[in-house]
Amino acid sequence: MAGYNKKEEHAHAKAELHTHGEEHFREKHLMLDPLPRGQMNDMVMESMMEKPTWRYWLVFATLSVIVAYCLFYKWGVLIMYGQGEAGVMRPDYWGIFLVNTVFWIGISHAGTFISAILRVFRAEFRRPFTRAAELMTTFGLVQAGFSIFMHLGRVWLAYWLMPYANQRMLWPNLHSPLTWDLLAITTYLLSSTMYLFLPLIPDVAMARDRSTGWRKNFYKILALGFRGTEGEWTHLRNAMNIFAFAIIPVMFSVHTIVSWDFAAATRPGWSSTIFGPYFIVGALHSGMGAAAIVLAVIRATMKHMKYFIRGEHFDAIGKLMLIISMAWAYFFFNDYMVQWYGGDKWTQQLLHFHEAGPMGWMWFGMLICNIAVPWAILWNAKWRATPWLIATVGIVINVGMWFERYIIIPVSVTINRMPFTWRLYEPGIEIPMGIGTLALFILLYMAASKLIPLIPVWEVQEGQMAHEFKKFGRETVISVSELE
Amino acid sequence: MIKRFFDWLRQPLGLIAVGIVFLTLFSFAAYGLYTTQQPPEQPVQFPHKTHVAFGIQCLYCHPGAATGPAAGIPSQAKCWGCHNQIVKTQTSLLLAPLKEAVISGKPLEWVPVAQVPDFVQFNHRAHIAAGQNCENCHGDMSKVTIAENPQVFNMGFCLDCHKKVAGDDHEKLVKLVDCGTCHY
Amino acid sequence: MIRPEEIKMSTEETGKWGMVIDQDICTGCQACVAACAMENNISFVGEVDSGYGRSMHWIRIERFWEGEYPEVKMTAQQPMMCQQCGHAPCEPVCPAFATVHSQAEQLNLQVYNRCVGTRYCGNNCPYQVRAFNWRAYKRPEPLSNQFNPDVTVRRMGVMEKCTFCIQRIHKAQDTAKSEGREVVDGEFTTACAQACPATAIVFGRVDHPESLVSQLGQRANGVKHLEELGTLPHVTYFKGG
Amino acid sequence: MSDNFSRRDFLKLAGVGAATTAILTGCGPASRYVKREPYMLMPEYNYNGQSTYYATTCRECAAGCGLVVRTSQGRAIKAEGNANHPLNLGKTCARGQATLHGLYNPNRIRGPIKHSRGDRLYETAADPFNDEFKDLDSNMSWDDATQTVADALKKYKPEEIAFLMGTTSDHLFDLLTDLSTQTGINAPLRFGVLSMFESRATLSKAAENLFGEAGLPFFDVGGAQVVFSFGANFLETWLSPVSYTRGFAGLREAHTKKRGTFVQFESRMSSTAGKADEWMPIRPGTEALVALAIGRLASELRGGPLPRAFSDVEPADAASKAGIKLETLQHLAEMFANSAGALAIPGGTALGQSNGLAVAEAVLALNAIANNFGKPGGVFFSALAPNQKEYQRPASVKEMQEFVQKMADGKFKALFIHGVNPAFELPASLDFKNALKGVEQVISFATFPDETALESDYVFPDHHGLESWGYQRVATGSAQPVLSGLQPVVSPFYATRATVDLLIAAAQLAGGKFSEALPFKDEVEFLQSKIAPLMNETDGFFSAADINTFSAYFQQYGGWWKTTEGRAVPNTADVLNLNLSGTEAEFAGEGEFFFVPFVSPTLAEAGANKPWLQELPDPTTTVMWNTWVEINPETAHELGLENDDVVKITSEAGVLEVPVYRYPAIRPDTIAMPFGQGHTAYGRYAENRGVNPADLLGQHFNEAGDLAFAGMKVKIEKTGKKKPLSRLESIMGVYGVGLGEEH
Repeated sequence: MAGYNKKEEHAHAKAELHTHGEEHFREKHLMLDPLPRGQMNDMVMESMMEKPTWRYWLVFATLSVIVAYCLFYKWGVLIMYGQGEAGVMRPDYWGIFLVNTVFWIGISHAGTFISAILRVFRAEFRRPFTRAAELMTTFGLVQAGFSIFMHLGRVWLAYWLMPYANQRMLWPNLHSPLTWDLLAITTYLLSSTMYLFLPLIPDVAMARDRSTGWRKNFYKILALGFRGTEGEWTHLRNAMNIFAFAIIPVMFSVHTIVSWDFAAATRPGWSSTIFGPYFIVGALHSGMGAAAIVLAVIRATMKHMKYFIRGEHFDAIGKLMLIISMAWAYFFFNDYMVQWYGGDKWTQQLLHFHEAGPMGWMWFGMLICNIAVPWAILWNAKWRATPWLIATVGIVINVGMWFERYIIIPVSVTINRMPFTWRLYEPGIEIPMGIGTLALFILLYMAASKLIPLIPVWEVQEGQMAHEFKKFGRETVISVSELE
Repeated sequence: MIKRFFDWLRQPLGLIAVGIVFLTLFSFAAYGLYTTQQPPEQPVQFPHKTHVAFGIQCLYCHPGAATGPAAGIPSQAKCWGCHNQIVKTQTSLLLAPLKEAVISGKPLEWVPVAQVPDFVQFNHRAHIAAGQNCENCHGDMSKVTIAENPQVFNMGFCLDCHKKVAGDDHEKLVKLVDCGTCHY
Repeated sequence: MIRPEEIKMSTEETGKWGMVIDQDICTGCQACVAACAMENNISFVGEVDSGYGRSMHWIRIERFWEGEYPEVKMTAQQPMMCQQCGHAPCEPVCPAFATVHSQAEQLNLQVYNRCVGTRYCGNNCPYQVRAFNWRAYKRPEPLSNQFNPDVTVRRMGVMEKCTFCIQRIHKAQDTAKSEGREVVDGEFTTACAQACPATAIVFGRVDHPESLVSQLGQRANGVKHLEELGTLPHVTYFKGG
Repeated sequence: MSDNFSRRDFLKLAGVGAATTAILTGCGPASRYVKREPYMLMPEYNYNGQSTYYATTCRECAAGCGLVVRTSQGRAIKAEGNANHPLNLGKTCARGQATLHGLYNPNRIRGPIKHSRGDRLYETAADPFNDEFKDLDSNMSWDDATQTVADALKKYKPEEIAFLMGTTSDHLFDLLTDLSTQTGINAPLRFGVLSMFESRATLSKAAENLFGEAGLPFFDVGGAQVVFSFGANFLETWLSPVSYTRGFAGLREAHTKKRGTFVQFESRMSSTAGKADEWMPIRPGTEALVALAIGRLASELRGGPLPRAFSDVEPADAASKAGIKLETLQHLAEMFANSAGALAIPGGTALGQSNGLAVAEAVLALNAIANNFGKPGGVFFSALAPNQKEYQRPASVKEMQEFVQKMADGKFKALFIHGVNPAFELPASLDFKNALKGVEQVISFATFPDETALESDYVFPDHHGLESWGYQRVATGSAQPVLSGLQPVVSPFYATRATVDLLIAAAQLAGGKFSEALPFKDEVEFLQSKIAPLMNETDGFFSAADINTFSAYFQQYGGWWKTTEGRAVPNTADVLNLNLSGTEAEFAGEGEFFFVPFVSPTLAEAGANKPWLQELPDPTTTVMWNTWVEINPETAHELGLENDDVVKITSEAGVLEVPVYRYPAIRPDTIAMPFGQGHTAYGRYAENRGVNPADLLGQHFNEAGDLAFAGMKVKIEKTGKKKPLSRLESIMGVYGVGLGEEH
């Protein structure tokens, strides 16, 4: 069965074929520009195995230092001297740590979205960068986990949040959104890791056959003895399909539940029924941005990537970004509308505080970054196809989305129903530790880029096999044959 | 390579190596356990069993238990009240510290072994009033010299008993398993 | 054998212990605040932290201004402590059951040793009366001699709040029981009510109609703060004037 | 591998697991066990874990409220009000609650110390929240101390020996009075900053002028219906705050009687004025005029001939001078005239002006219209405490000035200071510290390392109030005469010694007329000799046949008091026929702002070294741990002053730098500052914290010799510095600052 985009691709292609002819078309679309399997495999291997430049090591070292100091040393300080080191107080009991948690979970959503949803809908352009996206999911979740544990006042007792048999007749409180959170995030981390691993198997198998020394052993263990027999492929396909369908609800549930941390609270501006979808869209928004950045970086820094990642992919991501940005705008407006129309005096006060208060600049900055900039740039097909531009937009969007979370958490909790306690939040140790998580994220990514094939070769090959030019009488069309 | 390692493990030498590793770990761990289980140093090797054998009631020396939160350690005056009439006291080495303490007027430094953490508010009176006997928690003192705890006082220990006592009486259970009964 | 989580008592609506506060005679003299701190081993946090909203008062006295000079008026002082809600927003959100409803006393308990410091309760408390141990605040020797042995000394990273002096409640009940009687109204009271020179704070059994606090509660135009949230607070305020 | 993995290996594994967890969870004995020392002799009343309660008296201010202190295992745990005590009926103020932070204060003087003047009594550390502070250890024995005192008594001529002590009239005061009467040394001088701000001398002088006898008037706020208070901050620190607060509750108590109304005339809204139904920010210095004007209008309304007292005031003129409308005066006068129980109270800043006496007279005279003397809700003479012949008021600042002058002139060779900290409390312009140089030997009995102790040669620390024996007279606040008793609730924490004991011992040592003057074994014997006469009193609420039983009761109940009314009714025959001058006050110093120092209700004179009192928010501004200056927002706006801007205040006497609090309820031409901070010693929590407004006070007195502390004008200039004040309130929520709109 053919997905929706086949048809439009078809029509689109016909017109284009007549004007330009096949050649131009080949270099435009990866799927129509096949290379021999062996050569493509070697390209991927090279891109992975190529000796890291001194630049790579420089960046790697700096990041490691940053992680060591900002993340781990500072965390030590935080544990030694307590949450007082951070900027939290009454009424802002929650600070940047939770902002970062939400932010990183958001980032992690793009991966699943790209690889699972697009896979389910058979969007062909996804093929070369599913892996890059999935890596984002896993690494992002790691940062999210770190951030939420930084937030705990007595982190060494965090295991009390886990349901385990004890003689105190005590279990985690299942009424508490935080408990749901914990369960949801762990589920998501597990499933997304699995889902990252499955499509990886054929590639590491490929790598195993093309590498020597410790790498060989490494890939040997990872490949689980995959030899590419018919049976193995069928099993793998089934497994991936099941996971692709199974992980989508998980992904949606996770961020909905995260949103419930706020939606279920009694604070003005928080108890809003639309938070679930609002947060999901927000997550995708930042996630897509991040994906764009990652792709641009990969394309710029790694060998042979110009071949695998082309304008068309940025174009596709750009379209998605635009749509999601619009959706986000809708939900934002909707949320604002309801809050404002509700007429509760504290909420009114809060909305006013958002715009005109000391953090007003951030509120407007959010709108500019999340709506104005994407809409201004992403409407143009040519601009959409320029990697650096899309990457910049991605950065802008991520800044905007971070602002959004910052406004929802520390800025909003400044206003509560007891005016006597209102106070503005001034971050402390959170800033370096937040930077630490970012550094760790990049660090993990850099390491991964040298350890596992960032391009799912087999998927690309599969796609290329499926696409071909067919001649029907005088006219040539692009046909896509079903694989399964 | 990994395979080679496992193969090596399979042959007797390997097994012995594994055994040694396990044993060393185990002995360290065992020693660790052992240290945690040592009773503390006491100034006098106080023989509870002798005193119980004389038919002295717990509440005679620990009267606080009946009237208040803490049972208390008897004042030396109380010890001396009986002991200065006992000839053996003058001679016995065991009692030398007591004698010395009474003469010098320095209190003996006892180390209580039955303890609950500082965040637990325990009240002896209520338990005695509820008809609990000392030995229910502190074990049979007619068998030990220095008091030692038959069991750790952890929350499970308390709750088990509380639930047993409450039985099917709602009102009572509400009181007895309420967090605020012990933690505030 | 019944499981404790099944148990619900009927007194949640009315509550068991309650307070009546007459703002008209409260002079804001801070005696209650000091008494509370002394009774409950509350630590002081120093100039910087107290200025940054980290002071650990379990009870604070709010006052606002009305009008402009010279018609300016100081609004009636409003002592604000934990309202011991019958249906408290802080309770369901704690993932570790560290803040739970005492079915026996109908109070919101804070179990310090169970708290992991997510601070969700403080966030969700509409009255903003929860204090968190942001640091390991020191009481230099020999100040620690003054600690009340009946109250746990809280550690760093733990949430705490007004307990309606539950240690006094327990003590009174214990004494009454040992004498084989019920607790008499006015036999004991909380530290704040005991200290208040104007007797603006009255504490007692709100479920006993003949108790003083219930009698005073009957008076007209008593206010329970943020009732509209359905929190069932157990402290009644009288503006008067 | 699995096939070779035998059961034995598995068991070993399990063992390792178990043992490791054991190590990780349970820690070694050292950390698990604590040592406990039993009593040598268990006191019968003190079973482990049970509390004992002792009745004593609060020494935090001069009022003399009864305390019941809960002790456990020999430690004082909690101070509570003594429910039997007629003065406070089981209530306490914040300072009374915090008295334990005095007892267990980290910076106390631990024993007799000889040191050269100015030397620090403890080594300070940067952060007051650590144990690094090292108190100076005692460097001499108590025997030497006694010898030193004895020598001082013998060496110098009687008139060269002077005693300076706190406001309270207590057993030490009696001892010293006996000593002085019998040996001819100077009579002890009682002074305290509270009595200075209360202008007690003015009150009693006014009473003398009006009623023909001196005394401390008592105002029965509780019984009144309408209360006009001219600057009296009776809900904060004035005379007897706890009992006056109780009275206020009675005034407001609405469900058995009509809710009384309360009007406060004050240029700056104190927390007392904050409770008033109407706050009259009249121009400073015009209180007398306003009072008389109200008197005149009221007596006109009452009809009958116009009393001489009010005849020569012109209401319209008074209103314009005071800066209020005539209608307002009219309406106030109606309120006052038509009420059954009207009451007018003079006090506080109103008396601390050049015309303070006139104000006091005018306001007291107002009561003559209401004719409430000796009636419920009226004016009385405070009950004279038992074994007190007539009212002995503490020294006015005028007398202190003479005293300090004598010191400077070297008239005193030996100066004994107890229970007062003049180096901090007296106006800096008196320059007490310099005057001390004129004294050969200065001996301080301070419990805490305060500024005066710092400037003295010897410090022979007295016990803390909770460790002391004694009694003190309740000056005012109770209906019946009260002699409030002190007893040690804990054994002394340090090697301190009761001053009375020390003096008795020294007197014995000195021999001669001294030992004759104080023929006692120790303090307790002296106390018993003093309270013995009370046994013959008929209407005491307890009595006993022999002195030991009596003093046992005395300790048990926390004092002795009569069951009968002890307040005298002033003779008011010709109050209305006096001619009272409605003069305005003159203000010293040039500058555009009236300067109003007021006593911080939470810190007062001795609270600054108690951490929890520091952390208590001020009732009006909610500021903690610091000093501020209150400026009207309008004025501040004109001067371009924001909150927390540090301003320089210049008076004729001195200069201070202090952060601004934009206070909405103060006259635009007035600024106010709390007294209590600005210590340069006095323990880790007090020193180098805030500033001391006494540095700005010049030497100007009213007719009664009280300091005209509110009678100055000062200049303000911006320094450009900023010092964030830590407040409990939210500037956003309360003042709408930073919300996007100015509320």
